[in-house]
Amino acid sequence: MSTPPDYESIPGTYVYDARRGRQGYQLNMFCMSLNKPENRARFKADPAAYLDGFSLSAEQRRTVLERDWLGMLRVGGNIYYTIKIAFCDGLTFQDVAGMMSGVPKDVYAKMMLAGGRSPDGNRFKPAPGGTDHG
Amino acid sequence: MSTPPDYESIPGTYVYDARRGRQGYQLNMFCMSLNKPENRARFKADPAAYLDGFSLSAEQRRTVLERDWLGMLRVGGNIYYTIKIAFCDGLTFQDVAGMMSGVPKDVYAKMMLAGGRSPDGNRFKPAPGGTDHG
Amino acid sequence: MAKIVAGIATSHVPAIGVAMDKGNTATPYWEPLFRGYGPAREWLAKLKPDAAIIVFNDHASAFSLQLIPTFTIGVAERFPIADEGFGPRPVPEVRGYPDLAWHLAESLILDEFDMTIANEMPVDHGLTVPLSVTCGQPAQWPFPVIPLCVNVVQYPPPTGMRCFKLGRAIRRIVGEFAGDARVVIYGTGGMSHQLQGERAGLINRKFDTDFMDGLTRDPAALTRITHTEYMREAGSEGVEMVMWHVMRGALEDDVTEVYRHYHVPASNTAAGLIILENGSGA
Amino acid sequence: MAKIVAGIATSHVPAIGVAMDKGNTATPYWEPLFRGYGPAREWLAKLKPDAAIIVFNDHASAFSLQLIPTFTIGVAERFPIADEGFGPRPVPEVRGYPDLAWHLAESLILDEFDMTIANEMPVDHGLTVPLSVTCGQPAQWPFPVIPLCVNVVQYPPPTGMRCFKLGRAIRRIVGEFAGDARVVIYGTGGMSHQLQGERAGLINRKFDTDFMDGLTRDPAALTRITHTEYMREAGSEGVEMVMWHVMRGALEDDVTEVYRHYHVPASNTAAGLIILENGSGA
Ligand SMILES: [Fe+3]
Ligand SMILES: [Fe+3]
Repeated sequence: MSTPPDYESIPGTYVYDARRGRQGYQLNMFCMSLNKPENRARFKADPAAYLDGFSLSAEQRRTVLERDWLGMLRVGGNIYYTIKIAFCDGLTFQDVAGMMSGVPKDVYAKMMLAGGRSPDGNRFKPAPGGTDHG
Repeated sequence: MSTPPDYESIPGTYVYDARRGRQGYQLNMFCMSLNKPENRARFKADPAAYLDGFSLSAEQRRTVLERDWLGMLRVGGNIYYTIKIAFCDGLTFQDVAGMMSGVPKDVYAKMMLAGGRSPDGNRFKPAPGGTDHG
Repeated sequence: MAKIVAGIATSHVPAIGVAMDKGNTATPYWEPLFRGYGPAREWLAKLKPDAAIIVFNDHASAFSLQLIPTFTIGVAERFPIADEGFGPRPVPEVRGYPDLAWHLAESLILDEFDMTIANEMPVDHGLTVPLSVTCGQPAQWPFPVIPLCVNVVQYPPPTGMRCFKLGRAIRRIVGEFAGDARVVIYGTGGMSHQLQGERAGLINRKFDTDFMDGLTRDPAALTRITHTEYMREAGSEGVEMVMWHVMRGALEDDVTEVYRHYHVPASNTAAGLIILENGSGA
Repeated sequence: MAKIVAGIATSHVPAIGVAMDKGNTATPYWEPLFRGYGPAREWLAKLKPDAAIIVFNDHASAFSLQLIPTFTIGVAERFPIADEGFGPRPVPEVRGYPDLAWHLAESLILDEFDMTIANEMPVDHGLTVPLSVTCGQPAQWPFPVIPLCVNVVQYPPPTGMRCFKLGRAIRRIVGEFAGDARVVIYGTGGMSHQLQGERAGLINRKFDTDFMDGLTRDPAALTRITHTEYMREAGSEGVEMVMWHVMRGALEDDVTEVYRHYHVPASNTAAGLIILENGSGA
C-alpha cells in the first residue's frame, strides 16, 4: 500500500486497479447502462439529463459530455466501459485509440498497418525510477 | 456422476446439489422475487396470477399454492428460498420445520425445548446401503 | 502493521435478531440465550477493535441462484440492510473499510484465492445478527466491517480446509497492511441445525461440543470433516460451520479460549458462541 | 471416460466479429487475417469435438463492476448473445452442456477452486468471436459450449500460474466424467494489444512469438510472467493472455503444435491463433 505498484512505471497506461475502481465506479456504471437500447436512446436524446441519473463528479461529467476520452481514464474510467459511449457515437475502438494517443485517425491507422506502436522506448516512463531497456 | 453421492444416505434431507439446482431454478427464483415488498403484495393479492409470471412446472405450482412445504423440496425448492413464501404467510422457520417433519406445532416446539431431534437413529436411511451406528 | 487480534464464532439465527428487534430478549424462552451473550459484549467493548472481518453466508438476499460466488469480499463504503422477505431489520447500516478490503481482495487474488469483489451488496441476518449479538443495539455499529460472504446455499460450499487456508492467507495479508489497525474476525453460522425435510430440528450437542473443543486444540483435525459428515451429524444447515474455519485460520496456531456459550434451542438451532485470543494464555 | 483432446487459443477482437457479420472478410484489410483462419476451421471440422470449454473474459456485458467474479462457470442450457452497446451480434445462441458444466463446477469447488456458478449469463464477443473464427457462420453452433469466464477487467486478474492450475484440474475432472465425450478447450484473448491511454496501439511481435513458442515447449516458464510484464511488454489488455494458460494446463505435458497464425493488425490488436494436440506427435 505504501510503495507505488510497479505497473505505475509503464507510460501512457491507466491500470484499472483498486484506486481507479473506487474513483470510477459511478462513471463506469453509467457506461454499463448503455448496454440497453432504450438507455442509449435516452442518452443520445439528452446527454446532460441522462447523466443526472448518476452521481458523477463534475470532472467525470465534463469528460463524458466533451468526449474527452483520455480525461475519462484519468477520473477512473475503464476503457471496456467508456467505449460504450463511443459506440453510441458510431465510433470504433480504433477511432478512440487514435484520439487517446493524440494523432489523427489516418496516422494512427497507418501506424497499426505498419505493425503497431513499438514497445521500444515505450516500456518505462522517462522520469527517475525507470529506464527503458527495450 | 454414476454412483449416488454419499449424502443421499441421510434420511429426511434434501441436499441442494446440482440435480436440485437444475430442477428448482425457476421455483427458487420466484421465491427470490418476494424480497421486494411490491412483489409480496402482488403475490398475496392473487397468488395464481403472480405465478403466471414464472415458468414453474405444474407440480411446482401446486406445491406453492397448497403450501406443501415438503413437496416443494421434492421438486427442487431450496429452504432458504421457499421460506420467503412462509414469511408472506406470517409463518416462522420453526412453524415450517414442524410442518415438514409432520408434527403439530406444539409437539415440534417441545422437541426443540427438550434439546432437539436426536441424531441417534437419524443418521442413515434404514434401507439397504446404510446402517445407523449412532 | 495491522493485526488480527482475536476471533469470535457465533451462530447467526434470524430469530435471535427478531427477538432483539422486538424487545423479547427477557422472555423465559430467550433469557437464557441472551444472558450468555453478556460476557461476549463486555469482552468486545473492552477489546475496542478498529475493524471487523465478518465471515458469513448470504441467505438468498444479496445473491440469487443466477450467480453463485464461492467467496465474495465487500469493498464498498457502506452495506445496506437487506430485505429478506419481511422488510429490512431495523439496525444501522454497516460501514465498510474499503482500504483494507481492497488490499485483501487484491492480495488474495494474487495469492490464488479466486475471490469475487462486491462493490455493492446488501447484508442480511447472516452478518447483522452476529453484530447485534456482540454489540447490542447501538445507534451506529462501533467499527467498520469487511463482509466476507461464503456460499453455503448451493452444494458444494468450499471445504473446511479451503476455508482454513483462506483464513491463513487473511492473517498474513492483514499483517502486511500499513497502519496499526487491530482487527477482530468473526466466523458465523452453525452450530447444528437442520431447517428442512422430515429430519428438521436435528441437534447434536456432542458434535457441537467436540467442534468447539477442537477449534482451540486441534483445528487441523477439524478441517478434515467432510460436507457429508457435517450434514449427517450436525444437520443439513450445520455445514455453515465451515465458516468458523476461516476465523480459526486467521488466528495464530496457539490460541486461548476466553469464553464459550452454548444454548439449545434458538428456533431450530443450537446457538453457540466462542471467543479465541491469540497466544497460549497467561 | 470423457477427454480433452485438443486446445485452441485465439484472440477475440470484436472487430473480427463485425467483419464477419458485415461480410467484409474479403476486403484487402481483412483478407490476410481470414485466409489464415481457413486451416483452423478445416482442422476443427475434421476433429468434430462433442463439446467445447471456452475460456474467455466478459467485457462489461454480463458482469458489471457491481460484482466481479474471478472465475465463473456457466451451467445453463443456453446462453443468449449479449448487447455490448451496439446490439447483439447476429449469431446463433450458444447451447450449454449442463451435465459436464455442473460436474466441473462441483469438482472444482471441492478441489479448492473458488468458482462462481452462473445459471444465467449472456455471452459477448469474448466467447462468440472465437466460435465465429473457428466455425464460420453456421445456423447453429456445431457443439455445446461450457463458458468459463475470467476477470481481466478489474486488476488483478488471476495469475498465469493460477490459470494453469485451473487447466490442470479441468483436465483431471473432465477425465472423471462418465461417457466418452471428446472435448476441445479454447483459450481466448490477447495477443499484444493496448486499447487505452497515450500508449494505445502497442504491439510486441517478439513477445507474442516467444509466448506461442513457449506454450508448446515450456509452459511452466510462461506461467511465471507477471501481470506487470504482460502489461509492459504486450500492452495493458495483453494481460488477457493469462487465459491461454488455462487451455495449456488442460492439455497433456507433451503437446504438438499443429497450426499457427499471426497477423497484425486486427483493429488495435495482434491477432494470434494456435492449435495444440496432445502427445509429442507422429
Ligand atoms: Fe445461515
Ligand atoms: Fe478481450
